Amino acid sequence: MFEGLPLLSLLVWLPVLGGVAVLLTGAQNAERARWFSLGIAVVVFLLSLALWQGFETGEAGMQWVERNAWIAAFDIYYHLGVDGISMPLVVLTAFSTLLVVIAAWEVVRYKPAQYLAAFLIMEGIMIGVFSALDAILFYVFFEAMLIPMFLIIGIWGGPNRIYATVKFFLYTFLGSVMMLIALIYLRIQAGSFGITDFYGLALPLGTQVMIFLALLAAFAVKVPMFPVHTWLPDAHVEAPTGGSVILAAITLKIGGYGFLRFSLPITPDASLALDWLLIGLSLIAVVYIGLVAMVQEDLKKLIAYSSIAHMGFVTLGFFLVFRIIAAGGGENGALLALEGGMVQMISHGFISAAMFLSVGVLYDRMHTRMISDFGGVATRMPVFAGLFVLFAMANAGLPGTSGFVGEFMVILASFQAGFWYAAVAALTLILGAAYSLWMIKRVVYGEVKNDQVEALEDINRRELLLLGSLAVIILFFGVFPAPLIAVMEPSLAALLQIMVPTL
Amino acid sequence: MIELSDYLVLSALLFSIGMAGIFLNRKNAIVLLMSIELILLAVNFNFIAFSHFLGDIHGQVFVFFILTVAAAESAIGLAILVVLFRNRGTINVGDLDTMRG
Amino acid sequence: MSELIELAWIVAKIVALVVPLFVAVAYMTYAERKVISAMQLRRGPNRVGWHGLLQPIADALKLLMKEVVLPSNANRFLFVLAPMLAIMPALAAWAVLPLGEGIVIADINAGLLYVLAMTSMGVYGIILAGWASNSKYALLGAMRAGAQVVSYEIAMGFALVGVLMAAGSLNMSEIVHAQAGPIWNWFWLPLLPLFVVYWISGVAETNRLPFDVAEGESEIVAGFHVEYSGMAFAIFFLAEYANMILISGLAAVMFLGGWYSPFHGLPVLGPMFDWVPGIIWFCLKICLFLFLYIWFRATFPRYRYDQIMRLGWKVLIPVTVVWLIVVSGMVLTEFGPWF
Amino acid sequence: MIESYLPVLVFIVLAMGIGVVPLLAGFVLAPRRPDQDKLSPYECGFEAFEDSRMQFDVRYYLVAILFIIFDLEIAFLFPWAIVLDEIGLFGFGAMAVFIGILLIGFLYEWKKGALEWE
Amino acid sequence: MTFEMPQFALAAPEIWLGVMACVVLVADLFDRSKDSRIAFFLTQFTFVVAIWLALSTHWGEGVQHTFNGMYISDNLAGLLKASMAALAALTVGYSRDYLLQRDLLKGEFFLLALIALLGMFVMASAASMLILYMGLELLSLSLYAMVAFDRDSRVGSEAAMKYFVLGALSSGMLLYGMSMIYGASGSLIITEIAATAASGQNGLLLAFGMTFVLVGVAFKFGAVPFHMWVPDVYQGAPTAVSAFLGSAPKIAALALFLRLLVEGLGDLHAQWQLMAIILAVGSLAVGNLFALMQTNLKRMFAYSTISHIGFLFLGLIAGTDEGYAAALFYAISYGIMSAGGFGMIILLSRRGFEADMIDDMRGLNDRHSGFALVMLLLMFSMTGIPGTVGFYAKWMVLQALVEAGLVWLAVLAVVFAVIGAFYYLRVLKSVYFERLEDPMPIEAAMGTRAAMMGTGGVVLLLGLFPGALIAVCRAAFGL
Repeated sequence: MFEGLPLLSLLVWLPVLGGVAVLLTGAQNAERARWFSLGIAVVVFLLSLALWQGFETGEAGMQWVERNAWIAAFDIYYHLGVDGISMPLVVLTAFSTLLVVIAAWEVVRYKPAQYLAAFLIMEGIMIGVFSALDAILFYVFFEAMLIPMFLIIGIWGGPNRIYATVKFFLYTFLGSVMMLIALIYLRIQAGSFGITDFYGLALPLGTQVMIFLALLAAFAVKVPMFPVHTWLPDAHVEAPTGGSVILAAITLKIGGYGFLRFSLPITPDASLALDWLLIGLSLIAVVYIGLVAMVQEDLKKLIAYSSIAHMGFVTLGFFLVFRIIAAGGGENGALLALEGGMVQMISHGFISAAMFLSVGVLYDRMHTRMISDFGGVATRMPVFAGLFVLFAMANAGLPGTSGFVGEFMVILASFQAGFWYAAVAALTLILGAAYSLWMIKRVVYGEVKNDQVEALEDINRRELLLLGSLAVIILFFGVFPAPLIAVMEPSLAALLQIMVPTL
Repeated sequence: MIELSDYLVLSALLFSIGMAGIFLNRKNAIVLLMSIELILLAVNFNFIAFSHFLGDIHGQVFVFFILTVAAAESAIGLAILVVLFRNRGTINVGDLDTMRG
Repeated sequence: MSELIELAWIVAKIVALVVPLFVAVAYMTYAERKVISAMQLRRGPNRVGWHGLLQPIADALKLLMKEVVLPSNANRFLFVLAPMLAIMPALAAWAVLPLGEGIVIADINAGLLYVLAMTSMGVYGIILAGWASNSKYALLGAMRAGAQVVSYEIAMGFALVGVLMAAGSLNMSEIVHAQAGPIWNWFWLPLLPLFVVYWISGVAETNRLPFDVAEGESEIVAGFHVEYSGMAFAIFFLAEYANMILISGLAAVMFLGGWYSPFHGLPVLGPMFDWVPGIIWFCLKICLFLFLYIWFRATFPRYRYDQIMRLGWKVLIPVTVVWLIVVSGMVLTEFGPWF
Repeated sequence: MIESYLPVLVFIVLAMGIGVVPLLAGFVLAPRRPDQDKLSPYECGFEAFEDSRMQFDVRYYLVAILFIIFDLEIAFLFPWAIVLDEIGLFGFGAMAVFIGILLIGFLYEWKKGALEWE
Repeated sequence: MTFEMPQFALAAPEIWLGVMACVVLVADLFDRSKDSRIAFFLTQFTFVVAIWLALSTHWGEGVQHTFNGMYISDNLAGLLKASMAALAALTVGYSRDYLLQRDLLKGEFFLLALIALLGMFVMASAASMLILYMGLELLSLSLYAMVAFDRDSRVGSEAAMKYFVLGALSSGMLLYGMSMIYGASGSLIITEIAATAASGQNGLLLAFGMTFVLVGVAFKFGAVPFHMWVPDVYQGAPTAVSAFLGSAPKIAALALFLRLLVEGLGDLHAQWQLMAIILAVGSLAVGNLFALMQTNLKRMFAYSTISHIGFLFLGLIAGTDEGYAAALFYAISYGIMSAGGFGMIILLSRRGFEADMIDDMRGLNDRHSGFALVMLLLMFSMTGIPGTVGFYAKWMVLQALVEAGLVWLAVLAVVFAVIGAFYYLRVLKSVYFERLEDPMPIEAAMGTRAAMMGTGGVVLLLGLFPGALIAVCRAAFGL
């Protein structure tokens, strides 16, 4: 039914233009802006489902491809397409934005039209990042993303928002301009800006390393990897709920996606040569940041650090591939690691969104995020408490939730690389459980701590819809991840072929 | 016989004096205008010398244009100076420091 | 050695020119007083010598014996330099003026340019004198005189351009040659407006009545040379009269056919006057203009300063520019006997 | 060529001399009895009460500027005028444009009152 | 003596501007209205027609010379002229409101703008050093006068004096260099100079002249270490003039560079490259670092201009046609951004309130979210964020650098670009993050508002579809 449509273009431009329309029409009338935004978000989400529905599972190549001349002088094309790696992320983006729009409903009072428009525009740009197949087009989306996020944090953020948003901006900008130079260099070598045209390049190792490092600068900041992660806690703490959700659920994934789309296939030799670095940093993220999360006083900071730790898992999965093969793990083992990383990304998208929304629910009522201010929430908000506990457990990797699947796959794969990798990685389960459960204990259970908690009301229907739907998805993928894996497997296998041609 | 290089040296000297006048002078803005004229004079000297030794008339034509432009330039320069004096009551170069940073 | 002789010859020629010129200046003052007195039905100077003929010499001697006051606060160097700058161009311009066929001290190609350069220098003398005296009257007078001189210089310059177009040369002798022929062949006829403008400008340039507000006694005492006395004053005086003669000479050369007789080239009348040397015709023409100077002085009331400036800028310059266009049209169409 | 300018040079030098000699004569022959009042600047008998190098009307400055402009134009007209009959219509046209612009500038001054004296 | 009749039609844009300058002058003399509206509209009409004339005369007609080889008509000239005229139209459009509010509106302003543009046009088509110089002076003299346009402004006259002295000095340097080049090549015609440069004769003299020329050009650009005048002039001049000054003349300076150093002395590229690198890196460093410290927005823009000039120089340093095209694109896009930036200051200012401090931008989002958005686009464009035209400018320069093998310069450039981001963000911080309790309404005429919105639209539109402009910039160099 959608075959003839340029579905990806619609997914990119409908929210962008919709956002502009919201800006134009909703400036005076907040109610109109909300309904209008909701309508667009719903349509976009439905379109993304249509994208999935029309997606040929089992195909490794790009689908829904659109290719039009854009900057003819440099052979740059408006080239969109999705494969098994990017398609789930597109759907995730559309879904998260829908959540954000609903979550903002009565909560955002200052310039709601601008707020909603920023998210809609952000949505279009992020879908553009995931579906761009031209390096410059990718870069344009990649960087343009900064603009709405800069404003979201800066305008609707907390007291320290300006410091946070400028730090966020500069970190990301510095990382990405290095990537730009690398892309330009690649174009000169390949004679085209097509991302897939970069794959076959036989570059000397030294050059590859330079390019790899330049790309790393961009993606490591986005992921974020230790030690360039420091912007993330600041940004998360200061960002409004919606901003945190999008940051955690989508923009972090762009870093991971970048590794899959650029670093690994374009500079496989350098990836191999430097995998020790990436694995090391990932393990540090998993363990050290996990420990850091444990001592946080601020709910959002805690979740932010836990995000970093979980994303460490993702990069660990990606870069373990070479070790697994070296250790004789074969194609299956390597694929398992990649898939684990991907599943972890998707799952973390849902879980972190759920966690941040939950914190948002609390914050809207209490106007504090300090763990010490809470206690005994369960007695006043039983429904919320149930959901919150579920999300926390998912975050800790409880079996039966989607959080478990990805972590388990990566740990399983890491065993094939060596026991110690697995052992250190498995620490995350313990650490994750530790900080999640301790947080739950302090916030949800126990005595009602103060009058404010006493006065809490349970979540309304809107909030229930948000959190409930997330809970359903998390549980669904927890027990039945197969469709997700089926979608991404061919593409990841093809990627593996490029990374390690000897297989 | 006067060689080409003699003219060039003279013109370089004039040019340097003009430069020095602009950069060393901290007192009177009129001196700046005079220094500029000196620089243009050096240039004219160069052009005429080259023109003569190359046997090519165009250099001298150029000099005519430079002369004209120099006249217009000093007219505008003086006008600005007058405005400056009216606003400040001084044409001391050292006093031109309201804007900083 | 030959260079020395050549130099001596040049100096001799210059002396031969300058001495009569001084005499002319001296008797110009005498003539001026006599003519004006005649016009006003007075007798004029008549005590010193026969009919007062020695009067100019007496005046000169008197000025020579007067003290030269160097006012306090005056810039001494400039104060002394100013009169020299006034007299020098008035004399030096004569170098290129042909008095007759081939009678010229320096027959240079850029003659007219040289004349223009020299006459332009006169204004320095005025400004310096006013500035150096450190007196309000002098300064004011100098400013006025300076502004007036430069204003009329433009009109004069334009008028000269017309002459150049007609003659096609900067060489003064060539300009005269281009006018060879009877009186209607001279440039005054085709260039009549320019001739008139030139003449008015000439009068104004020399700060003569009716354009003498710069030194108008009733307004600012004596203008730029109020502080000058004795010989220094005499030099200014000398310069003014030398300038008048120079302007007249230039007018004769450029508009009235220089040394040519009014009947030159005519069938019968021409040969009849062949015996008269060209220099005589030239002197006659100068006398004619000098008489006009005196006549103006005797008859015209003085203009106000704003009227002078208006005349210069708003009347004379437009007239010359318009006529320049007409002349260039005539040149391009090779109109009449002149072009 | 250049030699024909020698008389001019000599004349200029002599003319300067003619300026100097009478002046020297005046200094030598005339009496010198300066006194305070004689040396003070003439202001109709009043004491000079300020420095005479005062500011003067800006219009003098304007005239000077206008003079520079016009005199320069005339300097350009000179060579053109001499060869006018040789350069033909093109030369005429070029200068016509030039003079046209000059006239517009003149008109501008006129209308702006730069030529007015009260 | 006979003259070869030149092809006047090739100089149609210049002739048009010259004639219209006279017409505007005369028309304004007889215009009794208080706001010189005849002059204004005539001027804008002239600009628009000039754009059309420039393109129709020069674009796609191949390379033609006339006026005895002193005038060149090629694609480059067409593009330069069209963009300069467009920017002039934009900035003059902004200036009207500003001047009107301050009783500065006189027909002379428009006349000066026209003559300045004429000078720029002449530079763009110059094929002889003489013509180049004439164009340059026509431009410079007009600009000096424009800077001093507010006769009662203390800073204005000071700025004008500084601009004049240093401008005249740089002209002197340029001329001195030209005289050396003339001495070395025996000709004023650029192509003949190029032939001498290629033959390697008189190399020393030529190199000597080239150095001076480069210094002169750097002065005109405002590249470090010849940048001292830029901040003072931008700050001191009336904002309307700063806007004019910051846009089209930059393209003219580029024209000067391209005609003289690229077309004339392109064979000495290896020699001027090193000097240009020093200029570029110095400009990037000084411009960005000093901009960080500014509180005055105009002054900040001035330092940011210096840093942008550094970036533009990088394109020239590459020494390839790609690089020159990149520099051209950079100059044009920077002109638009700069015009927009100053336009915003004009828009927010009113009589007695110049709105030229960064703090004056506070709460703009509360005052008018549309203008806030435009400011956002402008600032991000100057930073070089995609989605705005500024990105493609930087990207093209970087690409040219990388292609020329100067990767280290590219890296240096982007590092400075990131530093630069910081102060643009500071402006946006004021615009968006600092809220006003009781926001003042914006008093600006409809025309100014429309122009502002249009500028933002252009920045965005070119940010999304830069292909056409990139293509013409490259076509100007035969790519």
